[in-house]
Amino acid sequence: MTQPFTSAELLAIMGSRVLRDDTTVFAGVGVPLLAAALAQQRHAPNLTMVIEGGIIGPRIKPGRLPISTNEMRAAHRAQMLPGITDTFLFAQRGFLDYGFMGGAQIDQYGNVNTSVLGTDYWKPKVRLPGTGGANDIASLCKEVIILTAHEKRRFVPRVDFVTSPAWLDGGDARRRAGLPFGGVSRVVTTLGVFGFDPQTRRMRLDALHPGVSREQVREHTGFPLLEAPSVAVTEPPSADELAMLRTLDPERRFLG
Amino acid sequence: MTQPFTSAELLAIMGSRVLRDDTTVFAGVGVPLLAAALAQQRHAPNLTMVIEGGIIGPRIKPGRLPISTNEMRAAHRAQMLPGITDTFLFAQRGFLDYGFMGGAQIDQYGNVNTSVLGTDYWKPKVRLPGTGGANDIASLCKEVIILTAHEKRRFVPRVDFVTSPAWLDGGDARRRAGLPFGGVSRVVTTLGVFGFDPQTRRMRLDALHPGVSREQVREHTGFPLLEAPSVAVTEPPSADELAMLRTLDPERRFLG
Amino acid sequence: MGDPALRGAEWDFVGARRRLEAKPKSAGEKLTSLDDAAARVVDGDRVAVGGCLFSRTPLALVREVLRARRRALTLVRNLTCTEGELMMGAGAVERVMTAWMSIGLPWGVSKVMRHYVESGAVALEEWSHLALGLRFRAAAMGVPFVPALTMLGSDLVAVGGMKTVADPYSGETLAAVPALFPDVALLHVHRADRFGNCQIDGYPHMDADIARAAATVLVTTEELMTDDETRRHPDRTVIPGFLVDALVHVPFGAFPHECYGLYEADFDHFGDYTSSIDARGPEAAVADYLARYVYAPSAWDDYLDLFGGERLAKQQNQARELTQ
Amino acid sequence: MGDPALRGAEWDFVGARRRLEAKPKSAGEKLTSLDDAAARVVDGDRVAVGGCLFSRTPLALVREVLRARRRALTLVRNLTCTEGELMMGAGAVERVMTAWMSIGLPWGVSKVMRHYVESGAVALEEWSHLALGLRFRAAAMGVPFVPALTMLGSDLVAVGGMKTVADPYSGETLAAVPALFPDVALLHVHRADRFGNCQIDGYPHMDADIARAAATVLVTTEELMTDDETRRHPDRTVIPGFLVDALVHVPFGAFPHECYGLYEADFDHFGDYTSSIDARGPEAAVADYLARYVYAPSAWDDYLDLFGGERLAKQQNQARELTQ
Repeated sequence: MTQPFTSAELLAIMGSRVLRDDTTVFAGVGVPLLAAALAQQRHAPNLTMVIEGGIIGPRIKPGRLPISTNEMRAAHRAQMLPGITDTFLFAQRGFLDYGFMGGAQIDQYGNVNTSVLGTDYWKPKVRLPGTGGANDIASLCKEVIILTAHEKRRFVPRVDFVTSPAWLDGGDARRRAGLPFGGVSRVVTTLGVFGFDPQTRRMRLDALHPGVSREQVREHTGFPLLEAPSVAVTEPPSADELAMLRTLDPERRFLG
Repeated sequence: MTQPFTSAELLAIMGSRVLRDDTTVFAGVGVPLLAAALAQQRHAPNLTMVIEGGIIGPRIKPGRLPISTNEMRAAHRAQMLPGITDTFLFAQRGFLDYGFMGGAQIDQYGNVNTSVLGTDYWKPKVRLPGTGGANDIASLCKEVIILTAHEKRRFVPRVDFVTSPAWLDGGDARRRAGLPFGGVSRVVTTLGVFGFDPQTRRMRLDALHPGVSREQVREHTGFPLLEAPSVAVTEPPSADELAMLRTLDPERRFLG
Repeated sequence: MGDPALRGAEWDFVGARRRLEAKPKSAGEKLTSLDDAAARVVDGDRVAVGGCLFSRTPLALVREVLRARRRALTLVRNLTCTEGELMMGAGAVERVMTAWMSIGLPWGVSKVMRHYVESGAVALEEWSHLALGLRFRAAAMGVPFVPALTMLGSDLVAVGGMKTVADPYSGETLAAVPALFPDVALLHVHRADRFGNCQIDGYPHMDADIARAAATVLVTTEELMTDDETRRHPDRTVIPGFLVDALVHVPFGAFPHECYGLYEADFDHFGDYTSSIDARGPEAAVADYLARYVYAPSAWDDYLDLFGGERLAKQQNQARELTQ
Repeated sequence: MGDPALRGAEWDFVGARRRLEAKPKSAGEKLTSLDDAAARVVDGDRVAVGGCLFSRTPLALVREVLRARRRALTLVRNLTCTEGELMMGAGAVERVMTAWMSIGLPWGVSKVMRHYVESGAVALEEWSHLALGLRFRAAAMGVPFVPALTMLGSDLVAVGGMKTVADPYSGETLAAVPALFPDVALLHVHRADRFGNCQIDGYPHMDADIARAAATVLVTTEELMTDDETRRHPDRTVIPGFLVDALVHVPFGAFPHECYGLYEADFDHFGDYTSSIDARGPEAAVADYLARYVYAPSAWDDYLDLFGGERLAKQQNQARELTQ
């Protein structure tokens, strides 16, 4: 891609557009937090950011972006600090409209792995840091949006380990597993925007970013993708969006 | 009785003697609170009073004794105000050594009724105020002490309604009902001190207050009482105990 | 007792969550008037009232609900005091869920409660203090029940229809305290900003759980704080703005009940009220009280004028003395 | 995985309660020294560590446990950071129960964690953030489990052996998150009085639940407050003195991790540490770090001297700037 923006900028802007006003969003540090902050500044002034470290309504300080969800930078000018467990319980009760996620592996049903690579959990080839709050966000938010670089090694037919459940084996598997709420609604990648077929819950190409072809997407995806009846093309990041986003991370700590 | 003290003073002093140092006690307003405060001043300086309104470690202000468990007088100079539910959860976890109780009816297994007189709960002859925290104290404290005036209408064979469970139908009924902890250990009345037979869990006369006869006790008790192998006589309230107690309630709001 | 379908709604965690999902959760303005706030209470609602006994009772909101002549309400409150008596006397409630109801030791067993409950006009459903607290907490957590070790073995189990659950690990039987999702929560707090972020001093009672449990949350506040004040003390916030539907600035909003640190309850007023009940009987005395304190004064300030500034100042001084 | 009897002890609410019942719950003096406090940790203990990631970690206590050469510990912490790496490198832990382990985004996946876990030297048992939080909360409530809607359907269920439970009201299947009763809790707080009443500023993390869940509670505090200060702000107290076994006054007791409002985490120190790991490998680098920061300086002040007053002051200024 030759547009004058980075992959991280693209993801942050596409992510921000999903967020409606008068809602709440679970935002992890990095790109998700920037997406939420951008939405708040642009079109969703009454959006509340919630950070899993136990932080509600912070005002992120440009140039002092947080590194973790449990630190003073994340809590800057917050409205409430309810503690970690209670923060997730807000989500379980139904107060969290959106959650953002990423992951080392994502499969065709939107399940995410951030735990282990390899087939034996107790003898992993690669031990990853683990779920943190991702499993809870995937289980409890009304709607989950995955933001990720689009790479073949990441988009696998079946994740080695389901850390964060989306649609599990598809169909009504999620409901049957005891998860009556939520689910991954959208996967926003560096190549396009994806949804899930309402019946099979298999991943479906909904829109391509400008200049990206279906072939490119297939080439970078490790499983067969469905396609929406009419695949749209996303509106590229506007100059306005880019300018606002860049003031949030002037040191480009997360914008690449 | 001709001793120079009131029934309330007797109960408060007998109650205070039960409390050991380095323990915690759930103290309701009135006589129980006075018993706890007296113990703290006399022999248990490291006793912590807990009040069900969500109050830990208050310093009761003489002359401004609380009327309810949920008011500023009860919270005076408290060390912590954890909220009602969390306060009872301390008891459920096992942090509360003692609980004091009273009641409109007490039966031979120590069960207490503070809900309704009459046999139909939904059409009561007399509707009483209800359990408040009494049921929880009876269910959750390590040891429960009943403080009460000794009257025949109060000491009934079977309470009309089990608001607060002690030994239920006796034997291991309490354990079988799902209450593995606690139970009423002592009933301190205006006539004597009572325990429970370890097998049958029926009420047993352990000690008489000075000048009280077995006959007097039987006459004021609506069910047959067991007797300890040797029935003791309690030490009467000392001048010292009375003096200390009276400074706590100079207006004699609860001391009668 | 009662309609089982209606009871099921108390612990229907899926339905309760869908209600929240369908609702905006705005970080925006929440300030409004008392009548606009109270208009969100409708006949038949399960109404949870914050505070406890005569502490931090949202009396301005209760009064407004009574002025709107609501009917067939279910009142849920752990320790129920004069607000419950007024709701009974006004014919607003058909059911009260509580652990205890009266005013306090010096005023004896509530004659108003006895009158309406013993006559069958109002059903009093009794739960233990902890169990009712856990009912709010289970709802706040978004689950249909929490296990507990209380109420078991007692006759209270049958009253409310509480079930048991086997611990899947040890096999032990525990109480399964069912969630209670109120339709509306009425709360009174010390400080809130215009976006509905609320802070409480002193004992927190169960207000935070009730706010999370309810479908609609109405709040009155003693003090209106700025956004900056909220953000300077975020660790004091106990209710986040996004779940508050309406906020009204009402100083003395719990009077003649107390507000920790700000004013003590007016025990003399309670005494006059119960003397009138003793003299005239529950129905007539409460009707008279409602006429004078609820229906006649249209604004809250008019209501406070019935007590007079001197009395309010005295109660403020006593609160300061007790908490400093 | 592991001894089922040992696992059963995690959620044995009856045994956990009996331990508390057998213990004095004193309102008296709790002040002692770091080594006296840490002596209450014994080999094989399940140790819950307060704070979260690099926030309010009780590093002075962790250091003292390592200096006492404890072995076969199970470390429980929601987000595990450098303290977990040091415990692994020192051979103190055989099992870590956590939701996430590394330092933070800029320092990548923990090489120390990978080394010890991939080699099988340490078992890493993963629970979701909320599930682990609820494990502490269930224990704090004195029950063997709490129902929840999280972790279901994921492969995490099998890792920790979590079971499900049927809601006795609706029949729905929920996660039955098992209680976790630690043998010891290590906590660091902002203020405590000598009787062990503790107050925390900023985010509370899970310390209050952990304190209620554990059989033994060891606390370090930045500031020692008077009894009068506690009683002037009782609504700030989050841990009551009667459950605290030992209290030590340790300013900067979480450094180089952060303490809300008082000092920011020392990111440069983290960078130097991970550079050393990159250069020398996990075992050698951590051994060297332990020698310099844990085993050599006997007193906490000697440890702080390794950082120097200027660096401490800088971190203090940054914290002030971020929280005011």
